[in-house]
Amino acid sequence: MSLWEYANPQKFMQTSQAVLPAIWGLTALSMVVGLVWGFFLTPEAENFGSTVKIIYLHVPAAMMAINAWVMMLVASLIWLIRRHHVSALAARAAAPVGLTMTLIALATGAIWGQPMWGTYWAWDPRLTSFLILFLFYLGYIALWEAIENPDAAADLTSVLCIVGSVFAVLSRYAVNFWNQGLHQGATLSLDKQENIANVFWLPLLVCLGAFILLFVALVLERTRTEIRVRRIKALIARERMA
Amino acid sequence: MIALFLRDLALAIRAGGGFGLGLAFFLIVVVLVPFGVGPERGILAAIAPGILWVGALLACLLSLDRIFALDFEDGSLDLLATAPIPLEGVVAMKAAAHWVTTGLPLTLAAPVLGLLLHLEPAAYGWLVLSLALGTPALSMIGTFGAALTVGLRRGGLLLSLLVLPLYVPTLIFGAEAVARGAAGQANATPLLMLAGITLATLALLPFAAAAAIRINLR
Amino acid sequence: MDLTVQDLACARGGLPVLEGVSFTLRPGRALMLRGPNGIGKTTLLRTLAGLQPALSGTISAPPEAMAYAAHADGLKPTLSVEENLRFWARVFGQRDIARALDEFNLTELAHRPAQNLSAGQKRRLGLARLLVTGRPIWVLDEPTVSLDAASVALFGAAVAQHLRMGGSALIATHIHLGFEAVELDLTPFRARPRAMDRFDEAFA
Amino acid sequence: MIPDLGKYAGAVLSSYAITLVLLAALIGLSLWRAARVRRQLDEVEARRTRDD
Repeated sequence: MSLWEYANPQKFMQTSQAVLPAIWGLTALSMVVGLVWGFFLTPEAENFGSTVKIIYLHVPAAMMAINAWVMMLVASLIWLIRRHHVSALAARAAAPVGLTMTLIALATGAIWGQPMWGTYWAWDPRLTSFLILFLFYLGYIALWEAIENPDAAADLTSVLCIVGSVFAVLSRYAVNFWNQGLHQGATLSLDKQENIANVFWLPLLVCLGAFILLFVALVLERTRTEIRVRRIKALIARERMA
Repeated sequence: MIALFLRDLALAIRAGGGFGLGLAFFLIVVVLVPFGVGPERGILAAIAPGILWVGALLACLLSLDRIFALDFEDGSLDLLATAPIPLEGVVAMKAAAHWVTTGLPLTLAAPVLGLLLHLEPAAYGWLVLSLALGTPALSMIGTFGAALTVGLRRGGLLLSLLVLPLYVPTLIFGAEAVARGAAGQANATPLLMLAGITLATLALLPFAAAAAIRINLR
Repeated sequence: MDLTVQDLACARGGLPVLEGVSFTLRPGRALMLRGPNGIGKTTLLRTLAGLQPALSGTISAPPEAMAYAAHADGLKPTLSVEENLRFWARVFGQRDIARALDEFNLTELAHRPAQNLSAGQKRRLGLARLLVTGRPIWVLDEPTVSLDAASVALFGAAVAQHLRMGGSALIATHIHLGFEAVELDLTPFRARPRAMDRFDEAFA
Repeated sequence: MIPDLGKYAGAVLSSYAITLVLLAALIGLSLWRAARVRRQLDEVEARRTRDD
């Protein structure tokens, strides 16, 4: 039994239907636990005051904003190489989720920036990079919407996703070069977890898990919808042919 | 392939749109800016590198949708796709013709417009150099965007939305090179990055653009 | 120089329109495609020309042997007749355009910009392009649209001359062009909706 | 019940509000469209089996 069997739409529909309730349940549970723990049960941080509580939204959203694009890139490559329709539709399904995550990261970042940096918006490299990522998501979604032939749309958006990924990385480097930022570096980054106390780290970990689960649940749900849309199109076309 | 390049040049010259429109647009953008920010010499000099680069970029954007649209409508693109020259070469020649008709005149006109914005004397050379290095990348990236949207009815606006984020690195390094040059700082890094972006896009994007055209023609 | 098509199926906008098309086109012969509008003549010709992939089946032809001409002539209005023709000649690696101008009675119009030509004259210029490609197998989609009777005769003579010189032609048209040709009616090859019991066939 | 957020209460509360609203909108839209498309597909499938 190969992993590619799940690329069969029928197999995908069966499997996703079986696992989706469990994933939604886990998502709800971990989201409630993580956010309640983070919001009600953590102390204030020395430098941040109570604003440290924003971290439980800001960091997971920012992480998923990038991961969603990476997932779209992988799905696009799979579509171009192996021509599995489910893969292309999953990439399409993930884009609005990534867009929303980017928006959340930007909004919470701006709100957090006001008390910390004294301004809602700073042309800080990371904020700027997310703004550019936001534009990439908009363009990707707009291209999907604009093309009628579904296979051509899948092909062209995949090409855009791959080229866009290269330019997104390039933009990140360019923006860094352009303005050294205000952003917290090591204190909040994942690989330097010793710098952040366990009281903050554990609920953050739960929230990260919750956002990953939410992403998986949403992408599965939306991919199912996209598959159904394609089947409706195919069935209507057959009606016309008959 | 050279025939194609020459034909595109001839078409641009005879239609009159190619050279004139982009340049006029560039001029208008640069003239409008002082009306917006005020005539103070210091402010204008400070923002001049950025305005000149953004203006050149927008002027470049203006003519992108015509790169393939006319050839698509009159069937030339179908015929070129069945011709013995590779589609990657067609794309590269189209980008080259676009650069000669927009990027090159913009580069040459930029110092004159720099005068209007009180650009620092030290920066004129860097302005021309950075535009000469960077505008080929703008044309090539734009050609890729035009290839993605070639068959679409309302492709113009979408084309801008797709291409502008891709222009970010070129714009940053280009404007930064001029600004550092104006301030008398070392600007070798942004210039090298700019040249690197241009070379990489010229080497790789023709393949992506040709793939996009094949998908759009089928 | 044979063009052989075996069990070809092709699609328009992702939907199968034709299936099981087979024929062989030998040098010196012409094949007329017939069939009602929408049957997929244009789709078949575009598939043969390599502009879109076939769903299944094989097309075997010598490399770079086909010259394709569709409804649109690929002419630039601001270029003269001669410049338009010379451009396509150079793209296909040829030099001589005098014969093409002569055979389609365009010599007198050589210096006129294409935008000042009548519809029929434009069409003749578009077809003259076939001669300067130097390719043996002509794939033509409704070549006689907007041609008057005299121009149709002119075109028929040009195709007949091409066939005599060992070329071949595959033409989708409704009218008789005045030379001997085999006809192929595409109606029996209309794609039938495929069985679609399993979900993964939803994308066909 | 709500912890004392001090002078940053506005920032923290509005962050949570915006995030929850955006997430709810995303989830709501996804589920609504899923239900609508599922209904449409059922309709088309029913039409097909009736015709066969």
